[in-house]
Amino acid sequence: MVHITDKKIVIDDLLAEVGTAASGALNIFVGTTRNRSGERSVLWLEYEAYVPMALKKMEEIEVEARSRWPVQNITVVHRVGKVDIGEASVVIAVSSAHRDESFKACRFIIDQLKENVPIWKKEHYADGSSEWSMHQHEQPVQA
Amino acid sequence: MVHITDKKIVIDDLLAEVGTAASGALNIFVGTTRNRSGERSVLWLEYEAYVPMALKKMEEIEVEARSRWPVQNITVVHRVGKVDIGEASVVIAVSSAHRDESFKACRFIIDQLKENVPIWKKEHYADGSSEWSMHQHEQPVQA
Amino acid sequence: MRIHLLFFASAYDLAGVREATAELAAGARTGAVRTHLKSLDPRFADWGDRMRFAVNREYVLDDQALHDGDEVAVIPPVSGG
Amino acid sequence: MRIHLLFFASAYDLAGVREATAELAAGARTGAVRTHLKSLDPRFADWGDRMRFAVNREYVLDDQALHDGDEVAVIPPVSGG
Repeated sequence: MVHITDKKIVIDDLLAEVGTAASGALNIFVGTTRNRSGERSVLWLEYEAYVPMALKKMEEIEVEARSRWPVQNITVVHRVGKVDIGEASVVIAVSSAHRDESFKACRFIIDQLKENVPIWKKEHYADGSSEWSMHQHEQPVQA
Repeated sequence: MVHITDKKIVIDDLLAEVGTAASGALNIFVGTTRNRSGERSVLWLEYEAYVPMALKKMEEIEVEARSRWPVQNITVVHRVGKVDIGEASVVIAVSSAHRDESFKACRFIIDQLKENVPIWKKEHYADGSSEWSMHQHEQPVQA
Repeated sequence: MRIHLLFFASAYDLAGVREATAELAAGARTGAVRTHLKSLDPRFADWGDRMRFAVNREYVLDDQALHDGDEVAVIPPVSGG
Repeated sequence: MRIHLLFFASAYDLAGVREATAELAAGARTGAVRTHLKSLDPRFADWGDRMRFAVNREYVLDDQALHDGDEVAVIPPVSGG
Protein backbone atom coordinates (compact mmCIF):
# COMPACT_ATOMS: atom_id res chain seq x y z
CA MET A 1 0.00 0.00 0.00
CA VAL A 2 1.34 3.45 -0.86
CA HIS A 3 0.36 6.76 0.65
CA ILE A 4 1.18 10.45 0.39
CA THR A 5 0.19 12.49 3.41
CA ASP A 6 0.55 15.98 4.82
CA LYS A 7 0.13 14.62 8.37
CA LYS A 8 2.87 13.45 10.71
CA ILE A 9 3.63 9.76 10.07
CA VAL A 10 2.85 7.57 13.08
CA ILE A 11 5.11 4.55 12.78
CA ASP A 12 3.14 2.37 15.18
CA ASP A 13 0.06 2.70 12.98
CA LEU A 14 2.07 1.52 9.99
CA LEU A 15 3.41 -1.46 11.89
CA ALA A 16 -0.10 -2.52 12.76
CA GLU A 17 -0.91 -2.32 9.04
CA VAL A 18 2.12 -4.26 7.85
CA GLY A 19 2.58 -6.91 10.54
CA THR A 20 0.98 -10.33 10.29
CA ALA A 21 1.16 -13.51 12.33
CA ALA A 22 2.67 -15.23 9.29
CA SER A 23 5.60 -12.87 8.89
CA GLY A 24 8.78 -13.45 10.83
CA ALA A 25 10.74 -10.45 9.64
CA LEU A 26 9.98 -6.79 9.24
CA ASN A 27 12.39 -4.23 7.86
CA ILE A 28 11.58 -0.57 8.21
CA PHE A 29 13.38 2.35 6.67
CA VAL A 30 12.70 5.80 8.07
CA GLY A 31 14.06 8.85 6.31
CA THR A 32 14.21 11.76 8.74
CA THR A 33 14.85 15.42 8.12
CA ARG A 34 18.33 16.56 9.15
CA ASN A 35 19.36 19.82 10.78
CA ARG A 36 22.42 20.16 8.51
CA SER A 37 22.82 20.24 4.75
CA GLY A 38 26.51 20.35 3.95
CA GLU A 39 27.71 23.34 5.99
CA ARG A 40 24.29 24.97 6.29
CA SER A 41 21.95 24.87 9.24
CA VAL A 42 18.46 23.74 8.24
CA LEU A 43 15.40 24.87 10.18
CA TRP A 44 12.69 22.91 8.39
CA LEU A 45 11.92 21.09 5.18
CA GLU A 46 9.14 21.29 2.66
CA TYR A 47 8.16 18.49 0.29
CA GLU A 48 6.16 18.86 -2.90
CA ALA A 49 4.82 15.98 -5.00
CA TYR A 50 3.26 15.48 -8.41
CA VAL A 51 0.76 13.43 -6.46
CA PRO A 52 -1.01 11.24 -9.06
CA MET A 53 2.22 10.33 -10.81
CA ALA A 54 4.10 9.89 -7.50
CA LEU A 55 1.46 7.42 -6.30
CA LYS A 56 1.60 5.60 -9.65
CA LYS A 57 5.40 5.30 -9.50
CA MET A 58 5.28 4.16 -5.87
CA GLU A 59 2.76 1.47 -6.83
CA GLU A 60 4.98 0.37 -9.72
CA ILE A 61 7.94 0.11 -7.36
CA GLU A 62 5.87 -1.99 -4.96
CA VAL A 63 4.85 -4.32 -7.82
CA GLU A 64 8.45 -4.63 -8.99
CA ALA A 65 9.66 -5.40 -5.45
CA ARG A 66 7.00 -8.11 -5.11
CA SER A 67 8.08 -9.65 -8.41
CA ARG A 68 11.67 -9.85 -7.18
CA TRP A 69 11.22 -11.09 -3.60
CA PRO A 70 8.57 -13.19 -1.83
CA VAL A 71 7.47 -10.53 0.61
CA GLN A 72 4.15 -10.29 2.43
CA ASN A 73 3.12 -6.72 3.12
CA ILE A 74 4.63 -3.49 1.85
CA THR A 75 3.74 -0.05 3.10
CA VAL A 76 5.27 3.12 1.69
CA VAL A 77 4.34 6.54 3.05
CA HIS A 78 5.78 9.85 1.91
CA ARG A 79 5.11 13.14 3.58
CA VAL A 80 4.39 16.41 1.75
CA GLY A 81 4.21 19.99 3.01
CA LYS A 82 6.23 21.33 5.91
CA VAL A 83 8.24 18.74 7.85
CA ASP A 84 10.04 19.67 11.06
CA ILE A 85 13.61 18.55 11.80
CA GLY A 86 13.82 15.00 13.12
CA GLU A 87 10.44 13.99 11.73
CA ALA A 88 9.96 11.20 9.23
CA SER A 89 9.68 12.32 5.61
CA VAL A 90 9.37 8.76 4.31
CA VAL A 91 8.70 5.39 5.90
CA ILE A 92 8.95 2.04 4.12
CA ALA A 93 7.96 -1.16 5.90
CA VAL A 94 8.30 -4.64 4.38
CA SER A 95 7.30 -7.87 6.08
CA SER A 96 8.35 -11.32 4.94
CA ALA A 97 8.84 -14.83 6.26
CA HIS A 98 12.64 -14.47 6.35
CA ARG A 99 14.84 -11.47 6.90
CA ASP A 100 16.81 -11.46 3.68
CA GLU A 101 13.82 -10.50 1.52
CA SER A 102 12.64 -7.79 3.89
CA PHE A 103 16.05 -6.07 3.86
CA LYS A 104 16.52 -6.35 0.10
CA ALA A 105 13.00 -5.25 -0.85
CA CYS A 106 13.08 -2.31 1.57
CA ARG A 107 16.43 -1.15 0.22
CA PHE A 108 15.25 -1.53 -3.36
CA ILE A 109 12.14 0.54 -2.66
CA ILE A 110 13.96 3.49 -1.06
CA ASP A 111 16.60 3.50 -3.81
CA GLN A 112 13.95 3.47 -6.53
CA LEU A 113 11.86 6.06 -4.74
CA LYS A 114 14.77 8.49 -4.51
CA GLU A 115 15.56 8.06 -8.19
CA ASN A 116 12.19 8.04 -9.83
CA VAL A 117 9.29 9.26 -7.73
CA PRO A 118 8.40 12.89 -8.57
CA ILE A 119 8.76 14.41 -5.13
CA TRP A 120 10.97 17.38 -4.30
CA LYS A 121 12.51 18.67 -1.09
CA LYS A 122 13.07 22.34 -0.27
CA GLU A 123 15.47 23.23 2.53
CA HIS A 124 14.78 26.30 4.63
CA TYR A 125 17.98 27.65 6.19
CA ALA A 126 18.76 29.53 9.38
CA ASP A 127 19.75 32.62 7.34
CA GLY A 128 16.19 32.92 6.00
CA SER A 129 16.95 31.62 2.50
CA SER A 130 15.64 28.40 0.98
CA GLU A 131 16.59 26.10 -1.86
CA TRP A 132 15.23 23.09 -3.69
CA SER A 133 17.56 20.19 -3.01
CA MET A 134 19.64 19.30 -6.06
CA HIS A 135 22.00 16.93 -4.34
CA GLN A 136 23.44 14.23 -6.47
CA HIS A 137 21.81 11.05 -5.23
CA GLU A 138 23.71 8.34 -3.47
CA GLN A 139 24.33 5.55 -5.91
CA PRO A 140 21.81 2.77 -5.42
CA VAL A 141 23.56 -0.25 -3.98
CA GLN A 142 22.66 -3.73 -5.13
CA ALA A 143 22.44 -5.64 -1.86
CA MET B 1 22.77 0.30 23.61
CA VAL B 2 21.82 -3.34 24.13
CA HIS B 3 19.01 -4.72 26.24
CA ILE B 4 17.44 -8.03 27.20
CA THR B 5 13.91 -7.75 28.51
CA ASP B 6 11.00 -9.94 29.53
CA LYS B 7 8.57 -7.11 28.74
CA LYS B 8 6.82 -6.47 25.44
CA ILE B 9 9.04 -4.30 23.21
CA VAL B 10 7.50 -0.92 22.45
CA ILE B 11 8.97 0.17 19.15
CA ASP B 12 8.06 3.83 19.52
CA ASP B 13 10.08 4.05 22.73
CA LEU B 14 13.11 2.66 20.89
CA LEU B 15 12.71 5.14 18.08
CA ALA B 16 12.74 7.99 20.54
CA GLU B 17 15.97 6.55 21.94
CA VAL B 18 17.70 6.06 18.59
CA GLY B 19 16.54 9.08 16.57
CA THR B 20 18.49 12.32 16.52
CA ALA B 21 18.16 15.56 14.61
CA ALA B 22 21.52 14.80 12.99
CA SER B 23 20.52 11.46 11.53
CA GLY B 24 18.84 11.29 8.14
CA ALA B 25 18.31 7.54 7.97
CA LEU B 26 17.02 4.94 10.34
CA ASN B 27 16.83 1.25 9.58
CA ILE B 28 14.88 -1.00 11.88
CA PHE B 29 14.72 -4.76 11.85
CA VAL B 30 11.93 -6.43 13.78
CA GLY B 31 11.93 -10.19 14.22
CA THR B 32 8.43 -11.37 15.02
CA THR B 33 7.21 -14.74 16.20
CA ARG B 34 5.50 -16.77 13.47
CA ASN B 35 2.44 -18.99 13.76
CA ARG B 36 4.06 -21.71 11.60
CA SER B 37 7.29 -23.65 11.89
CA GLY B 38 7.64 -25.82 8.82
CA GLU B 39 4.36 -27.74 8.76
CA ARG B 40 3.60 -27.25 12.43
CA SER B 41 1.23 -24.76 14.00
CA VAL B 42 2.92 -22.70 16.73
CA LEU B 43 0.94 -21.25 19.62
CA TRP B 44 3.65 -19.29 21.40
CA LEU B 45 7.39 -19.00 21.77
CA GLU B 46 9.73 -18.97 24.70
CA TYR B 47 13.21 -17.46 24.69
CA GLU B 48 16.00 -18.23 27.12
CA ALA B 49 19.31 -16.36 27.33
CA TYR B 50 22.66 -16.77 29.02
CA VAL B 51 22.12 -13.17 30.00
CA PRO B 52 25.56 -11.84 30.98
CA MET B 53 27.26 -13.46 27.99
CA ALA B 54 24.42 -12.51 25.63
CA LEU B 55 24.73 -8.85 26.65
CA LYS B 56 28.51 -9.04 26.26
CA LYS B 57 28.22 -10.52 22.75
CA MET B 58 25.57 -7.97 21.77
CA GLU B 59 27.88 -5.18 22.94
CA GLU B 60 30.76 -6.66 20.95
CA ILE B 61 28.55 -6.79 17.85
CA GLU B 62 27.60 -3.15 18.35
CA VAL B 63 31.28 -2.18 18.67
CA GLU B 64 32.16 -4.16 15.55
CA ALA B 65 29.31 -2.54 13.58
CA ARG B 66 30.50 0.92 14.63
CA SER B 67 34.03 0.09 13.52
CA ARG B 68 32.74 -0.89 10.07
CA TRP B 69 30.22 1.87 9.35
CA PRO B 70 29.87 5.52 10.45
CA VAL B 71 26.56 5.10 12.24
CA GLN B 72 25.12 7.30 14.96
CA ASN B 73 22.93 5.35 17.36
CA ILE B 74 22.41 1.62 17.69
CA THR B 75 19.77 -0.02 19.82
CA VAL B 76 19.40 -3.78 20.11
CA VAL B 77 16.69 -5.33 22.25
CA HIS B 78 16.01 -9.04 22.64
CA ARG B 79 13.05 -10.48 24.44
CA VAL B 80 13.20 -13.46 26.84
CA GLY B 81 10.42 -15.52 28.41
CA LYS B 82 7.07 -16.18 26.78
CA VAL B 83 6.43 -14.29 23.53
CA ASP B 84 3.02 -14.40 21.87
CA ILE B 85 2.61 -14.89 18.12
CA GLY B 86 3.10 -11.69 16.11
CA GLU B 87 5.06 -9.97 18.86
CA ALA B 88 8.61 -8.74 18.42
CA SER B 89 11.29 -11.09 19.75
CA VAL B 90 14.12 -8.81 18.62
CA VAL B 91 14.36 -5.22 17.45
CA ILE B 92 17.47 -3.59 16.02
CA ALA B 93 17.48 0.10 15.16
CA VAL B 94 20.41 1.91 13.55
CA SER B 95 20.52 5.60 12.71
CA SER B 96 23.05 7.23 10.41
CA ALA B 97 23.49 10.26 8.21
CA HIS B 98 22.94 8.25 5.02
CA ARG B 99 20.86 5.19 4.34
CA ASP B 100 23.54 2.81 3.12
CA GLU B 101 25.23 2.51 6.51
CA SER B 102 21.98 2.06 8.39
CA PHE B 103 20.92 -0.87 6.17
CA LYS B 104 24.32 -2.56 6.23
CA ALA B 105 24.92 -2.17 9.95
CA CYS B 106 21.42 -3.36 10.82
CA ARG B 107 21.80 -6.43 8.61
CA PHE B 108 25.21 -7.19 10.06
CA ILE B 109 23.88 -6.98 13.61
CA ILE B 110 20.94 -9.36 13.08
CA ASP B 111 23.15 -11.84 11.17
CA GLN B 112 25.77 -11.81 13.93
CA LEU B 113 23.14 -11.99 16.65
CA LYS B 114 21.57 -15.09 15.15
CA GLU B 115 24.95 -16.81 14.85
CA ASN B 116 26.69 -15.93 18.05
CA VAL B 117 24.50 -14.57 20.82
CA PRO B 118 23.62 -17.29 23.37
CA ILE B 119 19.84 -17.06 23.17
CA TRP B 120 17.54 -20.00 22.45
CA LYS B 121 13.98 -20.25 21.16
CA LYS B 122 11.51 -22.93 22.19
CA GLU B 123 8.44 -23.48 20.03
CA HIS B 124 5.20 -24.55 21.70
CA TYR B 125 2.93 -26.36 19.24
CA ALA B 126 -0.82 -26.72 18.88
CA ASP B 127 -0.54 -30.45 19.72
CA GLY B 128 0.79 -29.62 23.19
CA SER B 129 4.41 -30.56 22.50
CA SER B 130 7.35 -28.18 22.47
CA GLU B 131 10.85 -28.16 21.04
CA TRP B 132 13.98 -26.05 21.18
CA SER B 133 14.55 -24.64 17.71
CA MET B 134 17.48 -26.31 15.95
CA HIS B 135 16.90 -24.81 12.55
CA GLN B 136 19.93 -24.43 10.41
CA HIS B 137 20.43 -20.69 10.20
CA GLU B 138 20.01 -18.75 7.02
CA GLN B 139 23.44 -18.01 5.62
CA PRO B 140 24.54 -14.52 6.56
CA VAL B 141 24.54 -12.38 3.44
CA GLN B 142 27.29 -9.85 2.89
CA ALA B 143 25.34 -6.80 1.70
CA MET C 1 -1.61 20.86 -31.29
CA ARG C 2 -2.05 22.07 -27.76
CA ILE C 3 -0.44 20.41 -24.74
CA HIS C 4 -1.02 20.97 -21.05
CA LEU C 5 2.19 21.77 -19.11
CA LEU C 6 2.71 21.19 -15.37
CA PHE C 7 5.53 22.78 -13.36
CA PHE C 8 6.78 21.55 -10.00
CA ALA C 9 9.30 22.69 -7.40
CA SER C 10 12.20 24.58 -9.01
CA ALA C 11 10.50 24.38 -12.42
CA TYR C 12 7.58 26.24 -10.87
CA ASP C 13 9.99 28.86 -9.53
CA LEU C 14 11.27 29.44 -13.08
CA ALA C 15 7.91 29.29 -14.85
CA GLY C 16 6.07 31.36 -12.26
CA VAL C 17 2.95 29.28 -12.87
CA ARG C 18 1.91 25.76 -11.93
CA GLU C 19 0.12 25.07 -15.23
CA ALA C 20 0.24 26.42 -18.76
CA THR C 21 -0.72 25.43 -22.25
CA ALA C 22 1.64 25.41 -25.21
CA GLU C 23 0.98 25.29 -28.92
CA LEU C 24 3.33 22.95 -30.76
CA ALA C 25 3.62 22.05 -34.40
CA ALA C 26 1.85 18.87 -35.48
CA GLY C 27 4.19 15.90 -35.06
CA ALA C 28 6.22 17.59 -32.30
CA ARG C 29 8.16 15.41 -29.92
CA THR C 30 9.06 15.99 -26.28
CA GLY C 31 12.34 17.62 -27.33
CA ALA C 32 10.26 20.50 -28.69
CA VAL C 33 9.03 21.16 -25.14
CA ARG C 34 12.62 21.42 -23.94
CA THR C 35 13.27 24.02 -26.66
CA HIS C 36 10.06 25.85 -25.78
CA LEU C 37 11.04 26.06 -22.10
CA LYS C 38 14.50 27.40 -22.93
CA SER C 39 12.83 30.19 -24.90
CA LEU C 40 10.72 31.01 -21.83
CA ASP C 41 13.74 31.05 -19.49
CA PRO C 42 17.25 29.94 -20.46
CA ARG C 43 17.80 28.57 -16.93
CA PHE C 44 15.57 25.64 -17.89
CA ALA C 45 18.64 24.39 -19.79
CA ASP C 46 20.82 24.39 -16.66
CA TRP C 47 19.70 20.92 -15.56
CA GLY C 48 20.47 19.36 -18.94
CA ASP C 49 19.30 15.76 -19.13
CA ARG C 50 18.56 15.75 -15.40
CA MET C 51 15.36 17.64 -16.27
CA ARG C 52 12.97 14.88 -17.33
CA PHE C 53 9.50 14.98 -18.84
CA ALA C 54 6.49 12.88 -18.00
CA VAL C 55 3.73 12.54 -20.56
CA ASN C 56 0.44 11.47 -19.07
CA ARG C 57 2.29 10.51 -15.86
CA GLU C 58 4.96 8.34 -17.44
CA TYR C 59 8.62 9.29 -17.98
CA VAL C 60 9.47 9.67 -21.66
CA LEU C 61 12.56 10.37 -23.74
CA ASP C 62 12.91 13.46 -25.91
CA ASP C 63 11.90 11.58 -29.05
CA GLN C 64 8.46 10.71 -27.65
CA ALA C 65 5.72 11.79 -30.07
CA LEU C 66 3.20 14.15 -28.48
CA HIS C 67 -0.51 14.35 -29.10
CA ASP C 68 -3.11 17.05 -28.72
CA GLY C 69 -4.30 17.23 -25.11
CA ASP C 70 -1.27 15.48 -23.60
CA GLU C 71 -0.40 16.32 -19.98
CA VAL C 72 3.33 17.08 -20.03
CA ALA C 73 4.97 17.50 -16.61
CA VAL C 74 8.36 19.16 -16.27
CA ILE C 75 10.28 17.06 -13.74
CA PRO C 76 13.35 18.73 -12.24
CA PRO C 77 15.83 16.41 -10.49
CA VAL C 78 13.78 14.61 -7.86
CA SER C 79 14.79 14.72 -4.19
CA GLY C 80 12.19 12.78 -2.29
CA GLY C 81 12.97 10.34 0.49
CA MET D 1 40.71 -28.81 39.32
CA ARG D 2 37.07 -27.94 39.71
CA ILE D 3 35.06 -26.09 37.06
CA HIS D 4 31.58 -24.61 37.26
CA LEU D 5 29.25 -25.85 34.48
CA LEU D 6 26.18 -23.98 33.17
CA PHE D 7 23.45 -25.60 31.09
CA PHE D 8 20.96 -23.76 28.91
CA ALA D 9 17.94 -24.63 26.79
CA SER D 10 18.21 -28.16 25.34
CA ALA D 11 21.45 -28.74 27.27
CA TYR D 12 19.47 -28.08 30.44
CA ASP D 13 16.86 -30.61 29.28
CA LEU D 14 19.61 -33.24 28.97
CA ALA D 15 21.51 -32.34 32.15
CA GLY D 16 18.42 -31.89 34.29
CA VAL D 17 20.18 -29.11 36.20
CA ARG D 18 21.09 -25.52 35.39
CA GLU D 19 24.45 -25.65 37.16
CA ALA D 20 26.92 -28.32 38.20
CA THR D 21 30.55 -28.68 39.17
CA ALA D 22 32.97 -31.09 37.55
CA GLU D 23 36.36 -32.34 38.67
CA LEU D 24 38.86 -32.48 35.81
CA ALA D 25 42.49 -33.56 35.74
CA ALA D 26 45.05 -30.78 36.04
CA GLY D 27 45.88 -29.41 32.57
CA ALA D 28 42.51 -30.45 31.13
CA ARG D 29 41.27 -28.65 28.05
CA THR D 30 37.71 -27.88 26.95
CA GLY D 31 37.61 -31.12 24.97
CA ALA D 32 37.62 -32.94 28.30
CA VAL D 33 34.28 -31.29 29.13
CA ARG D 34 32.82 -32.62 25.89
CA THR D 35 33.94 -36.12 26.91
CA HIS D 36 32.58 -35.63 30.42
CA LEU D 37 29.15 -34.60 29.08
CA LYS D 38 28.96 -37.62 26.76
CA SER D 39 29.55 -39.83 29.79
CA LEU D 40 26.62 -38.11 31.53
CA ASP D 41 24.29 -38.50 28.52
CA PRO D 42 25.38 -39.74 25.09
CA ARG D 43 22.88 -37.38 23.45
CA PHE D 44 25.28 -34.51 24.25
CA ALA D 45 27.26 -35.85 21.28
CA ASP D 46 24.32 -35.44 18.89
CA TRP D 47 25.06 -31.81 18.11
CA GLY D 48 28.70 -32.51 17.25
CA ASP D 49 30.67 -29.30 16.72
CA ARG D 50 27.46 -27.29 16.78
CA MET D 51 27.60 -27.59 20.56
CA ARG D 52 30.01 -24.87 21.61
CA PHE D 53 31.59 -23.98 24.95
CA ALA D 54 32.07 -20.60 26.52
CA VAL D 55 34.71 -20.19 29.20
CA ASN D 56 34.17 -17.16 31.38
CA ARG D 57 31.62 -15.87 28.82
CA GLU D 58 33.82 -16.18 25.74
CA TYR D 59 33.55 -18.86 23.04
CA VAL D 60 36.54 -21.19 23.04
CA LEU D 61 37.80 -24.09 20.95
CA ASP D 62 38.25 -27.59 22.36
CA ASP D 63 41.98 -27.08 22.90
CA GLN D 64 41.43 -24.19 25.33
CA ALA D 65 43.29 -24.79 28.60
CA LEU D 66 40.98 -24.71 31.63
CA HIS D 67 41.73 -23.39 35.09
CA ASP D 68 40.35 -24.05 38.51
CA GLY D 69 37.18 -22.02 39.09
CA ASP D 70 36.42 -21.44 35.37
CA GLU D 71 32.77 -20.89 34.44
CA VAL D 72 32.15 -23.23 31.50
CA ALA D 73 28.82 -22.79 29.72
CA VAL D 74 27.46 -25.49 27.42
CA ILE D 75 26.06 -23.65 24.38
CA PRO D 76 23.70 -25.69 22.19
CA PRO D 77 23.07 -24.29 18.70
CA VAL D 78 21.74 -20.78 19.28
CA SER D 79 18.38 -19.71 17.87
CA GLY D 80 17.80 -16.14 18.99
CA GLY D 81 16.45 -13.42 16.75
